[in-house]
Amino acid sequence: MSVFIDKKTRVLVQGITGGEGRYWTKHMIDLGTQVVAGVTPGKAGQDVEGVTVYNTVQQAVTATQADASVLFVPPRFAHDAVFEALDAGIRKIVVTAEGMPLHEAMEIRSAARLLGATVMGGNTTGVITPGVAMMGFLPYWIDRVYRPGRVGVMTRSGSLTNEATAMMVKAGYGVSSLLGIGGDAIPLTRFAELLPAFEADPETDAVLIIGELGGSMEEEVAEAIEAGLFTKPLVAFIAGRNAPEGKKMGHAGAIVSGGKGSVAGKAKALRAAGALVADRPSEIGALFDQLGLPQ
Amino acid sequence: MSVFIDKKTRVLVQGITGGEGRYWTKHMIDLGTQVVAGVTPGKAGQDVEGVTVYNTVQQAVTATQADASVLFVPPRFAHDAVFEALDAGIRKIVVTAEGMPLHEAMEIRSAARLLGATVMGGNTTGVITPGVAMMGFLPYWIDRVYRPGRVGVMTRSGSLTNEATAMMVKAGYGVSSLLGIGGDAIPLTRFAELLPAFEADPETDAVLIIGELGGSMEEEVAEAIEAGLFTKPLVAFIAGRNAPEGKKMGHAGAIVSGGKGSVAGKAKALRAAGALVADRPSEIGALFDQLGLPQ
Amino acid sequence: MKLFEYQAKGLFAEAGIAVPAGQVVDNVDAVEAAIGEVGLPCVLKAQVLRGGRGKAGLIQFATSVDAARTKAEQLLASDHNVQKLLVEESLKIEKELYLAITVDPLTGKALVMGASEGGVDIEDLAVNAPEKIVRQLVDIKQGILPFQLRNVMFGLGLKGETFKEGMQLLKALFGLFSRKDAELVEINPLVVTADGQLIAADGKFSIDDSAAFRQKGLARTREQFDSDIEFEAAEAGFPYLQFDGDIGLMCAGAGLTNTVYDLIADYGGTVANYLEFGGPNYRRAVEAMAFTLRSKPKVILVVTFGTIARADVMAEGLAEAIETLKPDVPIVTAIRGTNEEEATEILKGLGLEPLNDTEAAVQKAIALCG
Amino acid sequence: MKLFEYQAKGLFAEAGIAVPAGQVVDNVDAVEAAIGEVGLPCVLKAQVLRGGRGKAGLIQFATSVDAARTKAEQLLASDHNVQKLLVEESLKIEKELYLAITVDPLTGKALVMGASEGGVDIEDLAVNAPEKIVRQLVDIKQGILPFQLRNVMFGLGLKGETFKEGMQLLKALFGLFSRKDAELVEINPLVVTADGQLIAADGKFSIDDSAAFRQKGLARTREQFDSDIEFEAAEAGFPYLQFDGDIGLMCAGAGLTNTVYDLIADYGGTVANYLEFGGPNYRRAVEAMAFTLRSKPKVILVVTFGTIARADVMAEGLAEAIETLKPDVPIVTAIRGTNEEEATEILKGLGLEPLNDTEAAVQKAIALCG
Repeated sequence: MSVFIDKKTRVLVQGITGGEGRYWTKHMIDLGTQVVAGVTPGKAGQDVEGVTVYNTVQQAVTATQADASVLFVPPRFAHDAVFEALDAGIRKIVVTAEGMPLHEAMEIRSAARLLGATVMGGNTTGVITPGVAMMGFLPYWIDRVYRPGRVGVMTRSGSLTNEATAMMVKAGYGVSSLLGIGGDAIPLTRFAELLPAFEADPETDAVLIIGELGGSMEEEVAEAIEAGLFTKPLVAFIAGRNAPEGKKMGHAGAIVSGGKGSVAGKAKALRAAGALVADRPSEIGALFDQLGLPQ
Repeated sequence: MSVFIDKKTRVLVQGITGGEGRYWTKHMIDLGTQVVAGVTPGKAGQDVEGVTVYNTVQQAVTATQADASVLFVPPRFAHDAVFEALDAGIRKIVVTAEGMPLHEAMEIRSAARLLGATVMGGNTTGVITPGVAMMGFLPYWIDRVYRPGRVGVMTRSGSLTNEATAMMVKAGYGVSSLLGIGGDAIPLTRFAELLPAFEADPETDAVLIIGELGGSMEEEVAEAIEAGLFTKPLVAFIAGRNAPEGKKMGHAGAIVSGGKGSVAGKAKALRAAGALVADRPSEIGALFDQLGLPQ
Repeated sequence: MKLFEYQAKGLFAEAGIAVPAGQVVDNVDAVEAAIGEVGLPCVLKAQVLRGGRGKAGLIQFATSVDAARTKAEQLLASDHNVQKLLVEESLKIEKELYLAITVDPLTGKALVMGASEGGVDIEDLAVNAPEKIVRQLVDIKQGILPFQLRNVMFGLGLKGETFKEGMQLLKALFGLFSRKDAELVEINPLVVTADGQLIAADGKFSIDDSAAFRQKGLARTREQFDSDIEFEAAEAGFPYLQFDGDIGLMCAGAGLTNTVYDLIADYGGTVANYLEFGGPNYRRAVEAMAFTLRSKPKVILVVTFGTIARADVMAEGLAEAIETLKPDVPIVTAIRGTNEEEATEILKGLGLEPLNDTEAAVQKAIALCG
Repeated sequence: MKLFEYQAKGLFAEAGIAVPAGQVVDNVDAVEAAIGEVGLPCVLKAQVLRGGRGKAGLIQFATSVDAARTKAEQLLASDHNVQKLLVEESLKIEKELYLAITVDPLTGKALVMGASEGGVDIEDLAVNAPEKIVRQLVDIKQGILPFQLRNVMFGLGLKGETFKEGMQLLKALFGLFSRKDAELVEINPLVVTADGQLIAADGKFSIDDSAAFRQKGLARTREQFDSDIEFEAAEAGFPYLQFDGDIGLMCAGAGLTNTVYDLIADYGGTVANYLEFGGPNYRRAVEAMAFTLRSKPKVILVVTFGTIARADVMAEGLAEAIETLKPDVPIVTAIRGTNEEEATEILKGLGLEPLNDTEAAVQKAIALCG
């Protein structure tokens, strides 16, 4: 069992004929992901890395029974592409685009909730079950960054994720499944909503959350633990302890404003709920050791 | 047990201070319906038949835990009133207004489906479980028209419903629960969607459908029977056998156009599925006799 | 409310959808000037609301001014109630498509339908070759999204510039559908010209009557009705249909009305007119009976089984109507519902013999027609 | 992008929301003419984007032209980067309300918030008396419905004509929120005047940067930035912040950047600037380094752990930047990710000592600052 994606997931790539789409389709396939179709309007009949391209998601789904989609489309077209996937019945979607307009993200979040769909992103590096399958662009082939293991990871970051998983590998731990929810101001799926999947996953012994200043997602995780909805050990690293108020370093979600979303508040809530919080990435491994987790 | 409404249902009346709202609130209460609140914007604090009036549905629900709402508001305001009820968490709504704009009905139907709400109408005379409770304006106190019994009724009509139930009473049968889905072109709930409730209701032995020309709701019922989703005996009367094509006698739903929605087609589908179809209201009683139904 | 072709095309043009060059004329003398605008050969299209105009001879081609005048004269004089003609340029047709937007009662969404075989009857196509119809549901609140436009245009088999033009056209058409509270907008055929342009060669447009209050730009006119009386009744707020039989029908509710109509037919009677006496009209008996009498019935049959409508109020109204209008035809009633006992007394006081059984009332009315 | 008060009020006025009579001035001599328009007493409001202007002395009242000139002079000369003043009429205030629309990330809906105690800090109210805040979620696709307007207006305790005016105002404000891709619109205080009028006495308006492509009417201007370099970097597409420390930071990704910033602080270093070197900017090393050098850093620290960004491309870019710009400060790198071995070789070829540990890189950079 794995979380979100496994060998049976029939993956569609929207925007497959673009540079990034091509490049990462190859890597997804190399890992063993079952990429069954691609979509680029007007490019039907082309072939990318052995994958057939269709004009519309509807056609791709009809032809291939694709049941998950990863989007390599520019942010302005992400809204349309997500609704195209939803309309065709796809309920697992990964949005890599950074900088989708906020109101469009709202529409997606609202629609996905009503439809029971899980949309990861925007601005996510994707999801991966190392050794099994990937939707996105994580450099899984770099041994010192990714290796299969028993720690589930949820993250708001891209490069920091690699930093943190590299620290895990260094300390002897690997990843069961990693879900990037992305760095946008309105993540289309929130940390707490993913906890049940990790709770149910027999291949996950503990979860690492890579959080950031801003928003309230880390606090929601603390609430879920307090409510008994998640019972496995949880370790967190949250970036931005010293970030100046009102200054945005990087993407939209990572900002403290109106006194809300500070790392201190998040760490306090998580610790109160029984989670372990690392002050820097290099401490993550030691915290897993402290849990007595099998490596 | 009853269908849609029972003694425990906490009924709100939107538009309670209007003439019809007042008049039928009294009748609903007289039957034993638990009317807990009324809403008319700007009339908070008034009292109608002993029922407190609130400015907003939100306030009414907070104060009284109302969980169902019947609307006595004009058709132009029905859309707003339905969304107000949905927004306040109410999931059972009866819309009596005739002539709600079609596009607004579409919005309601679409939203109700996503929310799992049941909205009856527009243009319905309401729902009743004789002897128990009512939301709407059925003249239940006329003995020869309504009496409690074991036949569930679903209807698209108002006055024809009374005609048909009077025929049932004449033949010795009574009503378990009656659900008026209304005569609009886009009924907010469709016949087939209500079959499971009647199937599950131990107080319902058989169902009478009072249909009309136009639309495809009777055909959907036939499909549900064929699919084994409804197994109790079913009798139907469908008005409009001789109606000229393209002519609208009465409300928007009752028209045959493009060769679709003819009574002949509906009757044929229902008979093929094993239902009994009356050619006129006076035959309804005999068909129940034929079923050997207890009176 | 159904719009005439020329009105539909007027809305299309405003929304940026290409339509053939055309002029509306209501007399033969205006035809020549119209041809001056649209050129020859031209098409003369009778502006009537019925379908199947081609087969009924209501669309004519002309290659000369004289021929056009003659044909226009014939069309205007036909027995199809033709008040106006649309004189249009003749198009160079490469291909005909079908495009329409309507409502899907099942999902509560707008339904876009397209077919690459236009000019045909879409209902026939739906039965005989449903796979040739592209369907796309659209959330009315959200409006049509680019992928939905693409789905339809790929389904129609368009390419290149025509594809892009098609996307714009459908977007504009959906905007119209939405803004105008349409029940149906249909372009059939949607013509692809030899140079790849898309032109709406015909147009159907039906506006939701229940939204008329916010669509004031599109007023009801006499032309939309087959008779003066139907137009006047509609203006007065009475749903009314004119037939050519014996029994004037004042009925409450679609279900009961259709049932009574069925029973009259079953028992060998005929209907002079139908007037909706229910809903808000139950308090307007005098006006209702006045309209009914204009259909020259041999008998008036009043059948109600009141819901909101109260039986006593209806009976009082009939008393006033009889007093005011002094109808010279017999009146048969079956008025039931709230306060029906009082109603019975009132009607008996008028010298009527009120019934409370629908079939008995129908049979009596037929008998009275002799 | 945050708008200045005068810009927000310009949008309010266009949408039919009443604002005080006011004029924008950028020099003392224009004050007298402005007072001619708005009358005396008047209010002088420094147009800056920071909050708490009242406490900071950036809002001043004047009862004479002379006093106004003096205060205007002081405001324009203050160290708050004040480029413009808004000179406004003084309102007759009966009551102050709070009204705002923002986004609710949890539901994906717009969130309308109101409070009958305006002029206060809504965050304080949310903590200390949350029951005083009316909240109404609104579906962004559907727009705000009448009942939602009523819910808010009843919550604000309005009555009669002021209630109706409030409904119109909120409807207009929601329209703006929606059309302008706003992150936040806020009227605080929303003044109820002695005669029951509603006037937006202050306005905050923040537009989603990601939607700037379709909000071209609201161009970014120099005034919105604290420094020339931040403005120019933004124009060039580089997220950039100016600090006053030692280390020039070229980093990829918010998470990693904030981590590096934390580590620098933990180890006792300071930051000269932050420049986002990730996303599409990873191929623009020359420009990136040029901006970074303008912050006068003692050392440049480059930390990336590439996702889309490829390490070798970044390293090649740095090589070009060093060649082009010939920076006179040391460069510390921790460039990891796809093709990191090639990157390491390239950097070594430049005479650098590439690291692959973030903490080690931070410590080295701090050490080099001396």
